[in-house]
Amino acid sequence: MIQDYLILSIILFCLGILGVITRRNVFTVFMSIELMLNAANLAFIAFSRLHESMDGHVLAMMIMAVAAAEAALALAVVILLHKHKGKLDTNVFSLLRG
Amino acid sequence: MFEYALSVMIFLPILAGLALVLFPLRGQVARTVGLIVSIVILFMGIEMFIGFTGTSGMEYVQNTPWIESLGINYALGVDGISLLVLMAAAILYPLVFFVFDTRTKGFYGNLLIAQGAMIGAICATDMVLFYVFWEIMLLPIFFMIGLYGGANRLAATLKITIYTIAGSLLMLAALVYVGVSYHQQFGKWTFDIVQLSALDLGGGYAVLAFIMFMIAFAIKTPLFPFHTWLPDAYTEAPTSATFVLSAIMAKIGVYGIIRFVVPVFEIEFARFAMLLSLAGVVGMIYCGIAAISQKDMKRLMAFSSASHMGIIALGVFCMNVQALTGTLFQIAAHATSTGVLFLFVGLLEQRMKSREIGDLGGIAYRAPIFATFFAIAMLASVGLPGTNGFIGEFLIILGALKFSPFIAVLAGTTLIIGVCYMLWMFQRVFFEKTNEKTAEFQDLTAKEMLSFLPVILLILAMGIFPQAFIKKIEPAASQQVAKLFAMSQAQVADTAVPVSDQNNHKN
Amino acid sequence: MQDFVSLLPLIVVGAGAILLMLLAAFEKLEVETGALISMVFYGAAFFIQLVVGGGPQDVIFDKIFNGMLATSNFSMAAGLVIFGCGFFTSMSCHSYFGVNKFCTLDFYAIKMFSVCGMVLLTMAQELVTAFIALEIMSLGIYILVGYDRTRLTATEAILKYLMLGAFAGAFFTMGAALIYGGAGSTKFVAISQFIAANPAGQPLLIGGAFFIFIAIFFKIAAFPFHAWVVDVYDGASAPVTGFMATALKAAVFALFANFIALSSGFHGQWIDFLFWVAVLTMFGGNLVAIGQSNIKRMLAASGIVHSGYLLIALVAINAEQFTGSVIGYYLAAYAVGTLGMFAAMSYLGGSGEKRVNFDDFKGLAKVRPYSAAAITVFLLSMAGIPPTAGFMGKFYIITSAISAGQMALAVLGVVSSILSMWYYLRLVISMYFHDASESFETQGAPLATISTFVLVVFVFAIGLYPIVI
Amino acid sequence: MEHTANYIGLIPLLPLVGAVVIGLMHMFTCTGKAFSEKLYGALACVGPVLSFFLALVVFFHLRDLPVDQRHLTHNVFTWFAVGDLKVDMAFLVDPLSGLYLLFVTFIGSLIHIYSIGYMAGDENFGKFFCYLNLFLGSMLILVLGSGPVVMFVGWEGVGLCSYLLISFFATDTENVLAGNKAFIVNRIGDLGFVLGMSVLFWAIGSGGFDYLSLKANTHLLTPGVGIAVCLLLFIGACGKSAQIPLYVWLPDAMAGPTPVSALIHAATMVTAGVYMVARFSFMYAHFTTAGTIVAWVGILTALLSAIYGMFQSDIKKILAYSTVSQLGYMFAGVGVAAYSAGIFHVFTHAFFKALLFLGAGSVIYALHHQQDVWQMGGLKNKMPRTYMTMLIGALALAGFPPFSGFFSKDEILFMALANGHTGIWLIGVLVAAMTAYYTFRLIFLVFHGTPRNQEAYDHAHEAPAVMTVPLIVLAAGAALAGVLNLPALFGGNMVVSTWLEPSLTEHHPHMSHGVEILAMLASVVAVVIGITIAYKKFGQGAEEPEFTGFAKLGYHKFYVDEIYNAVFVQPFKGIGSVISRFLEPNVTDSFVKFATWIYRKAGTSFKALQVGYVRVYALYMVIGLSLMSLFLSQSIN
Repeated sequence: MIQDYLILSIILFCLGILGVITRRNVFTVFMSIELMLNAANLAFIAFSRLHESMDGHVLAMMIMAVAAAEAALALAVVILLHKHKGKLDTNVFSLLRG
Repeated sequence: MFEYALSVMIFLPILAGLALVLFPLRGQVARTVGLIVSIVILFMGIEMFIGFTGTSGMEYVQNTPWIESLGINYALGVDGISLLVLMAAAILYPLVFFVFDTRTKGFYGNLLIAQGAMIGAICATDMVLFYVFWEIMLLPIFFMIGLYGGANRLAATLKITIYTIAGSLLMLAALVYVGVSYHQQFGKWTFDIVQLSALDLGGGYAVLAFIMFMIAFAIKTPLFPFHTWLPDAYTEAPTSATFVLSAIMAKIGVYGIIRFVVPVFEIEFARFAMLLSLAGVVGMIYCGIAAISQKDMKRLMAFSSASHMGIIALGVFCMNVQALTGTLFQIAAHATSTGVLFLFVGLLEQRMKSREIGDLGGIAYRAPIFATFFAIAMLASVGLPGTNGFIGEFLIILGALKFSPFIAVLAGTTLIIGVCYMLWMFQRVFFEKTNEKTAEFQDLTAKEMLSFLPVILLILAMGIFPQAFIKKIEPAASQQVAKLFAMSQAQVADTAVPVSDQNNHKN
Repeated sequence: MQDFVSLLPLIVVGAGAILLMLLAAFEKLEVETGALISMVFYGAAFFIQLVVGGGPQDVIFDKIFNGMLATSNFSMAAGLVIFGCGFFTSMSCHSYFGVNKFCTLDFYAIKMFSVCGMVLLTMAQELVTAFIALEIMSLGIYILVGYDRTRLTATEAILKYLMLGAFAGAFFTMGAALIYGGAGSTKFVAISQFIAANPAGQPLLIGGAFFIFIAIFFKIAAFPFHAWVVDVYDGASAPVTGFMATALKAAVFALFANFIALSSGFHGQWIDFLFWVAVLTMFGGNLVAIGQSNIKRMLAASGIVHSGYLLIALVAINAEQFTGSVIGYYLAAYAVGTLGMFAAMSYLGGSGEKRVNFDDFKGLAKVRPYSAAAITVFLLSMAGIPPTAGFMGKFYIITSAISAGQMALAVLGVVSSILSMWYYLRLVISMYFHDASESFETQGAPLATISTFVLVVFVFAIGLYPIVI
Repeated sequence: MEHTANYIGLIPLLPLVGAVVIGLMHMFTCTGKAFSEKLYGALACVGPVLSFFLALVVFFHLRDLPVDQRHLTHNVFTWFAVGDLKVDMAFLVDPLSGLYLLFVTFIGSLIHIYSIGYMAGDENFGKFFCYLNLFLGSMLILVLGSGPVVMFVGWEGVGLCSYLLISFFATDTENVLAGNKAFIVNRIGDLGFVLGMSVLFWAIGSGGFDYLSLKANTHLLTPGVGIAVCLLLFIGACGKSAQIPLYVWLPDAMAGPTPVSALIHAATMVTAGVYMVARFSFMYAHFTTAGTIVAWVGILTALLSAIYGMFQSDIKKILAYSTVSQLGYMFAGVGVAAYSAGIFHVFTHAFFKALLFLGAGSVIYALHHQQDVWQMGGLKNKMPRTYMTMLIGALALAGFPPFSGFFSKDEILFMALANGHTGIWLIGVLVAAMTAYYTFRLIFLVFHGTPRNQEAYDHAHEAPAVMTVPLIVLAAGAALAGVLNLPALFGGNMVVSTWLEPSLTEHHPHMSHGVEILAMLASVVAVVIGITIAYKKFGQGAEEPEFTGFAKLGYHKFYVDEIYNAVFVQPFKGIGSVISRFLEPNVTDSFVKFATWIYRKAGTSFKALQVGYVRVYALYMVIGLSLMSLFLSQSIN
């Protein structure tokens, strides 16, 4: 029973990873990261159900909050990038190398 | 009054040197300061030598805790083993300031720092303290070669620095290992060599630690085949730096072996002795032969110095009192002769603007005093009886024969090889016809003569009345040899036990 | 009450941050004064920390917020290091922004917030708390990295850092979730009890711990999670880089140590794993560093190597009675050296950081001998040459490693520090053994210079009188 | 008379002090205005003469002692003492060293006096006498040393002096090369000496490392060790006394001023080896195998160098080879345990060889440094005194009775025969013939016949008194010294042998006088044959012949020098240049270079990994992550 939830969250997580390493659009990447975080949240919820304690829920809430903050910053960065180059392709931003 | 003498001898030069480096002074002022300091040290050294009783224990001891948690102390002391090395470091220094006056304050500062650090390394009886000074020693050399060196000094600097630091970092790991195994065997932390010598490490990681120690010292000495930094460094370095390197610093490598490796690693030492002595002898022959075909006088001297270091190191590995005493004596003897020779080469270069043997000739007629002094130093370095070079070499060869006739025969060839390159060089530089370059060669000025004279006399005195020196160092040497034998005999029987101990410790 | 006391430094800094934000409303207030104000607060926090942590006992307050935070001597020490870093960074910022004018008061406020996060991180005894602290810290740092909005490289740096940081953060959360699933709690105490109860490696626990390690490895730029660090350090402005390199590393390692020291069984499980990570990190870092021609990048890479040394210390810690003294000392030693380097860089760098390459510093010793000497001292300290702090740090680490029977690791560490001599010496050589091509004129306030020389003193002071925590 | 022993220390000290004084004077003045030669000469002669008289005092004191306690030791100070090894700077005078002492100081003084004349006008007058004094001092240390180590001091000292004196005219490279050659070859011998000493010490040295204690402990030696010691020491002797294979330096050593050749390279220094073997007679007598080897090496050297001598054209070279050959005799003597005979030959040889050299010197002096015998001739009218003295010397050298050489040489040959070394005896007789031949070849070519170089002949003149007086003194010695050791056959009682008895370990075999007479006749006949052949060929003057075949080989000394050069010297230098040009930069250093190269390459490749694409960095993370998880799945369960 718990396994299904876990499997789902793992799948989501892996999708997130895939997204991060394959996609070049900044937005998509950040969304993939959100996906990973939510996978984690899912796992938390499921486990808290398993342990019959409310801690999991609380933790999930916390993580969401943090994720939101991160997202806000991410958006700011996105705007900044767009102001600089006018496109959101991560490959464009590779001055720092070597 | 004299109990803090060692600390003074260490920190007076270092502080003075730092002052010279940091504060804006004129070169001449700096030189005067350096001169005064080095003379003070000289007299303290002589005083110390006279006061030294030589009853095979540490004297002028000084011991204050530094880092209690690891039992590291600020521990200084002199015994028969370190006495002559200390003398070499303390006595020869004023020469440099007397003879050369063309350098900047930074140079003199570095010289002084080097002296302080070397004296520190020699007197330290705590392994960590020794290591600290050992590393500090390198920095002034690094700057002296890099800043004031010859044409392609950068390569030389990098080479010597990386080499030496590589060695010393390995040593760091090794000495920590020693401390830890003492902690595991006796349940308390200490890096004091006197207590550490209670250890008898062998097998397992001890081999590794031993090898790391030996690499460090082999690089500094240098032992074949770790000598490759030497010719470049000695040749590129300004004369005074070469003097410091060859006359004193190299000796500290050998000294380190005697002081820190032998007492702790009796078993491994006994096991590797043959290999090590081969390294020494082969190095002696190799560098000696290499010296024969050098065109550059300084480079020739560099190789000859390396060659002699091989024989000096050999004395340690033969593990008998004659050889060990020979080494300890030869350390000082070689310091005087080689040091003076390098300074003379420096003088030649200063006067002739060239070190090429081919450019010189017939100087003996222009400068009889210079030639005589040079000849005496040279004969000392080829080990002619009556000079101090003979006593050491003879004792070492004698001891080597006890250790292994084969080694002894190889070692004996030093008598021949040394003469070959030295005579050849002497012929080309001092004999034969003068050329327009050497025609107006200036003989030693009165000042120079007076500053060299003491050392020349010392060379002869040490050759004619060596007993005065030997009777101070011999007890310590015999004691160490006795201990070495006791240990290695006892251990060789049951080497298996410590090995298994080691393995237990590490899990 | 004790909660309050132990959090007092944190509160002080936080208050200072808020105060600055409010002050930011006044236009007439100079940015420089912001620096000074923040310095005051850091100093205050530092001393409070010192007073509070002065106690002899090992764990001072272990039950703050019913076990979510705990302060031990180790965390105190880490806190001290962090405050110190904040202080000196402010000093160098003061001069740096005198030349590069893109700073506002908020900069210092944000910096102080991230310091809060760091200090919280050192005390965290619970995974999600740790995560939050981590994020507070990171968000602040992200902003500081990208603070110069006009510079593309800065923007790129923040992009990379943010993206990968969030990526790693996701791993952290996942790890926390798995551990929660396994142990039924995210408190370290509970986890250790659980492990003690059933020592057989529980797959959820292992997986979770592994994920958390991933995140931490990212933050400390362990190999192969190091790739970002070089670029980000390069993109960020010099003082910020120094701040990241020191304070952030201290905080994260504090967390790492607290976490790995849960219980000896747990630590024992991961020794081999950490062994290899440490080795890879040291050598990978060296190989990255050797190729660099930009000093900031080189220092970033050398930071990787130092993380490797710290990992050695982690391998060698004794989880039964964990004091973290070695790690604490090494963090302090490393921090002093690195801060000094970046302080020097931030006043020598000039406007727009025009001097960042090895060649830009050629002949510095001829023109500014004292600065060159200071830089040399810092480099030697990083290289671990006595009698500097770096040497004692290295000495402690080797000692601990060998006492823990990790001879091989100690030797490898030594070898890697031999390799690292290379690029440290390279800078010394280009400073001393070449002739000056320019006059290294610097304008702006002298605070950075002062801090540089103060730090030089510290390097020797800590080296010669190692305060073993 | 006990305090007499305390003079012993002075004997070597005086010349050394003289050397130092003169040396300093010369060193400080030679570039400016030098002191007068008279002053130098006076100073130079003080030391030797004084020590000669001291030697006399000591000698007679020694003679007054009862036979069994004829040894005086004077321990000046402890030189060095390490563990069991205790070396005293102590001097020992016993019959052997006493005798040596006498004639070293005596001949030494003579040479000093002679040199005043010979070196007149040389700008390095002072330096020369400094070296000469130094040499005498070292030689005396060598002789008086109470143990091998002290002997080694003198041993090396004389080596140094011969180097300095050979390369005295240092402006031309030839001389310096000759000097180097001498020093290096001597060093090769010294290596043997040092090793021999070391072996000896570890074997029996712990009971005291001076001759007397060693003699007492000889019985403790195992044969192997003993023979090893003997041979190693003999290598040293070969170096110093120019025996096969180390004889090559001596002929070149004639590059030095003639008095040097006379004093050092004929009379005293080169006999040091013989003296050393005699000193260690207690060992060579104990281990007869070693003795035999010594004897054979000696006699073969005698033969070889005699062959060389027959074809040389440089007057000094001829004498040089005759020296080598005579040294061969001496070694043959000490080898066959005829130590006293060997020493006696040293003694007589010192006289007649010094005489011959000095005579040659005055001839060369007269002909303005012309040394080629083929440029001389008929000089006996021009310089009669030189002629007469040299004739005596030649007869002595040839071993013509009743001149001194005859007795000593014959004693050696007889002992060889008596101790059953018939082969050595035969060769010895043969060599005697050859010696007679080349000696008189020299005499005839130089003094008889017609002048070959007329204008040189015209300028020739008798040498000044200061040079001829020593000649006459020496001639007297050469003629009469034989009487000192008159064999019982002629009613003599072998003064020297009996005198030397206490300090040598030898036994006199008893053979019928018949055999002795026969042997004697044989050698006399050989000598006569030699002389007649020489007269036939050169008596009435002959022109320089074209050497062919064997003669050519002989003239070129069988190309031994060239062979040595090709086999030892050149390869040595070759290796040297190989090391410094190739090995050092490319091989020994290569490992380090290679390592650094690898390091840098790896660095650049890692640099390339920093592509700057954030996705790729994430990819690295994921790769690392998956590898780590693999590792974990391996390590845990």
